[in-house]
Amino acid sequence: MSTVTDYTSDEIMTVTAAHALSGAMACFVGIGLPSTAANLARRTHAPDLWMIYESGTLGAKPGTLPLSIGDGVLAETADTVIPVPEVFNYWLQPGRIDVGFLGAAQIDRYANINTTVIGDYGDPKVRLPGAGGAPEIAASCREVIVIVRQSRRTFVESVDFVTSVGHGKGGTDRADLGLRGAGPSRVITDLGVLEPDPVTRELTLVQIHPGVSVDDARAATGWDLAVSPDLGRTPEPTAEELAVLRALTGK
Amino acid sequence: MSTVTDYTSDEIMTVTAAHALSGAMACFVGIGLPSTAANLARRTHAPDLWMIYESGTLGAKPGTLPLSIGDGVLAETADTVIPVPEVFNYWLQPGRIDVGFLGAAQIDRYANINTTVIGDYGDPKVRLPGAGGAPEIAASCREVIVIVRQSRRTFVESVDFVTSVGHGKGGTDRADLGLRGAGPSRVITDLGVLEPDPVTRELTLVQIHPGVSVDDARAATGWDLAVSPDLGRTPEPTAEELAVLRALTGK
Amino acid sequence: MIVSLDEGIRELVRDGDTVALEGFTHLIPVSAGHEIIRQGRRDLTLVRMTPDVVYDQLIGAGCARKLVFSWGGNPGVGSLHRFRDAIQNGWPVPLEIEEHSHAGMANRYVAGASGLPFAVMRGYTGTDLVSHTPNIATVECPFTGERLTAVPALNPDVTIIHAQRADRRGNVQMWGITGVQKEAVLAARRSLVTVEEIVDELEPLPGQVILPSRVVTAVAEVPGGARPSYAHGYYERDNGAYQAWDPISRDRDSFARWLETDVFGGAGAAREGGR
Amino acid sequence: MIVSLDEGIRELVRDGDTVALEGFTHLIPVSAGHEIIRQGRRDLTLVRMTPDVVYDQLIGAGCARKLVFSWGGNPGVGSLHRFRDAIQNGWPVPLEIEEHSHAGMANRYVAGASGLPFAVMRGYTGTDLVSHTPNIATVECPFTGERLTAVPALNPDVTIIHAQRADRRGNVQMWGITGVQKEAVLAARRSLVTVEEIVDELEPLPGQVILPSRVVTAVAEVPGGARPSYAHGYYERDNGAYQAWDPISRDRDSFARWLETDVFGGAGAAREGGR
Repeated sequence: MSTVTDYTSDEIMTVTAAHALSGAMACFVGIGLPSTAANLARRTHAPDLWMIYESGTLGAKPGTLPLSIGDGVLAETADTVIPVPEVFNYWLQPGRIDVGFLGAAQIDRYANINTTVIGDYGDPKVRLPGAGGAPEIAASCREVIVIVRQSRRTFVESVDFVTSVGHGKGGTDRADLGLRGAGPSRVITDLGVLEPDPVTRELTLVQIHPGVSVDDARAATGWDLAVSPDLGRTPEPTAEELAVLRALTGK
Repeated sequence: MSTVTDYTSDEIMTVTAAHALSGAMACFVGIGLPSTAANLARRTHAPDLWMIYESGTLGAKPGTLPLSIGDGVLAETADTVIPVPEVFNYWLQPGRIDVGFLGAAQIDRYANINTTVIGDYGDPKVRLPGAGGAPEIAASCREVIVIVRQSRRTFVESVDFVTSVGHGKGGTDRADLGLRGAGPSRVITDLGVLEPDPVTRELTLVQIHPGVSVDDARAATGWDLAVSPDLGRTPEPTAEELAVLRALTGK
Repeated sequence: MIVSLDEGIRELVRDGDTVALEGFTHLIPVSAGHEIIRQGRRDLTLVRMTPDVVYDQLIGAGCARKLVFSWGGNPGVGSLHRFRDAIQNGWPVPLEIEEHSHAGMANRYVAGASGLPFAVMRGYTGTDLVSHTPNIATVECPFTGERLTAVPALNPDVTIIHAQRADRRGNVQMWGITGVQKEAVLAARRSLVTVEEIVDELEPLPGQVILPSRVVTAVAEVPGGARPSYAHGYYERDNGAYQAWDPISRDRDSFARWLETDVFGGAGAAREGGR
Repeated sequence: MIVSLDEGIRELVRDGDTVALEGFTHLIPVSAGHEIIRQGRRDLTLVRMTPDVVYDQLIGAGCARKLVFSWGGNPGVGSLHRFRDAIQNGWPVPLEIEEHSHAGMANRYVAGASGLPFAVMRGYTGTDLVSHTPNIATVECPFTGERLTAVPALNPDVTIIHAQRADRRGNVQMWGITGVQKEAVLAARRSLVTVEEIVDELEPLPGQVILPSRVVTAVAEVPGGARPSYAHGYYERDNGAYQAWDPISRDRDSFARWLETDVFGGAGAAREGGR
């Protein structure tokens, strides 16, 4: 496999996220970067990936990248289409989903996620779309992968609103709350990959993308970023991966 | 319409029960006498009767009398077939059903019904099929009609097991329990028709079939049977009703 | 049973009502929403899991006093600017919000459809929704002692949906992604269904959901009534219209012009079967 | 994934298990029940809303220690005599029973399928089931204070159903009356589905229910596996067989002869894909 160096930071983020998926995992997919990454994985190394969209399409195999979670192509290619209450009650809640893919407007050092509001809830600076399926995806999937561009606006010391619980206040907080999934296992950004510390659950930089320095990552993080002593380097995307990705996104 | 006098006591019971149904009522139908009566009504004076069987067939229009609540002909002729949980949760429980039709192995003076066991529960004399859908049909339909052959074995002072609540211990007992449907409004037997007293809710003989005496009804009742001062007489079945009924039952 | 769209809205939607126009990307009852604007309804409590462009329009037109929802946005495009203007600036009227998760909203409809006062679920735990949304509670399992989340039933005064077909008796047929529409109709006191076409017989189809006429208050034939969303088997989603909404809705004046031409203008109303 | 019937039962059903063989008049997994008898399973807790002839046979053969149910009978014919003999006389082994209503059982499966420990419903109130069945409780609505009924989740160790078709990857398709089978499979730790045929592609059909292979542990091709019940699109119900069961089952000796010839006899086993 030949690698290339001519790609955007969004592209390596998406390819890295796709690598997190494998085999016949059941993957709860949101629109945007998560959907792109999951569809890329299904078209490259994980053809049996089983994608579920919250509109009720189980095992969707879209030929083109859907623009919304309710595109007709999802229904046409799905193993079955179920009512929305069953998505949450029969599939997500009992822990049948291996991986949940989430985005974030803000994320903190324990991977708690805000997609609700910037500023004060009653008098917001920016009103965001809100929770959608995220709180229960974060709670009930066996693990959660967050895909988000890294910046000080996004990676904040404390999120303005906890829409979806990551690791709470760290340590055993998540389990103490009674949440059954393991929570965010990876945060994949345009700069690198962060994973929670096994004990404290604080997000730790474990991998950086080619051409990115630890200082770049620190500069884009609103708290004193922990860095793994075994910091890895993300492999370059292959030409095939980039070709498939660009065919998907039309870029 | 010509009337005939050559019919069985089961036939006049069934025709009388059919008369209790009208218009586009939604009717929750059990197999046996209730199903026969409902199908007779739909074929005679109530063509818009909307029958729901607990197997999930809504608006079934069977061409022949089904032998079970899950016959294929019910699914083939229904407006739609829904999962069994939806029958109880989306249709019965919210009070969407006008009339529930129930049978009984024992019934008492307040129309409480036993279909569970004769004798002691732990050491039964006769083990009966049990509750099925009856407890919630009795609780949640707007009204309930009971069809049962009248005898001292069946019409007992006190049922051995309350499978389905009629009017409890009488008076306002049913409402006090929080049950939302009005409960049994009529008990139709092979001898006549009983209705609960408006205040005490004690079953009162209000109508007797042709050729039946009040003493016959009293002799077939295990308690001191109240009789209405305005006792009516059931009209003879018409020749058409009997013809349709016999075509249905094949008798 | 079979009515015109303007008659249906006039008879079924009243000022101050709680109204759910449901749809999940697919089959969104857009024309019905525009008719509500044309008829000038006020003080509505609007309910929907995924309020999108048509809710932005209803809010911008001043129909709503409150929004109950779980995700508000222009799918694939971005934010709802009329919605933002209402909650950030109270324009044109202040908008109260009550915010849930999708799982919570879906379960609230299920409880409403089931004649229960509440639903039990696993959800919301540890989130800030709990402290900002009053009607999230806990309930203890009487068998295991485990604590779970409870949400109250949703029972709209009227639910409005769009479906592909109805027959003349008012039985409704929809297929493709059917979202939470069945539950939203079953939970409502009244319901209005706009359809692509009214037919003599509903031909059974894979994946169909049938709403028997006895749970449907009225049906109106409104071909294209889900545009710019899509109707599986009839027409595709007009993604350009969703993108075009963004600049229109960013500015109060351009929004006012859009209202005047596309909703109140004769062509829009005629196209949508409104007055 | 794709197994023979005897392999499926051997691998998935263990002595002492809680086993649900579900079906609602239609698609009853009779051959699977007979294979359980042939393999001599003991101490099973059998679960089903409507135990009928095949449960009478399992009980008469001594496989069951307990029955959890809501209506037990031979539909359209009468009582289950082996069931009666077991609970009235403890023959061949004592049978404990736990008795519910249909609404209660359906909700117990729904809770099990949903990963919840209990379900809320309106039911049982005022009946003697409450005092004879230990796991019926009340729960208070945290919003209205209303008292409702709670029933615990049902999570069988294994659920067995019969369906019309599966594809080679183990996706299952059934249609017609599908009862509570989806919920019973989703609620179970393991599941076995016998099917009329295994096909390359599942052609979509109106009214179909699809169980994705990831919730199905094993599929066995057993044509006629629901006889004497029926398989919509394949064969009709054999009403005569239900009537014939009544005299066979009234008498212990005639039942024993039936077991010997129809279940253990080579012809029966061969016909049903058992050993």
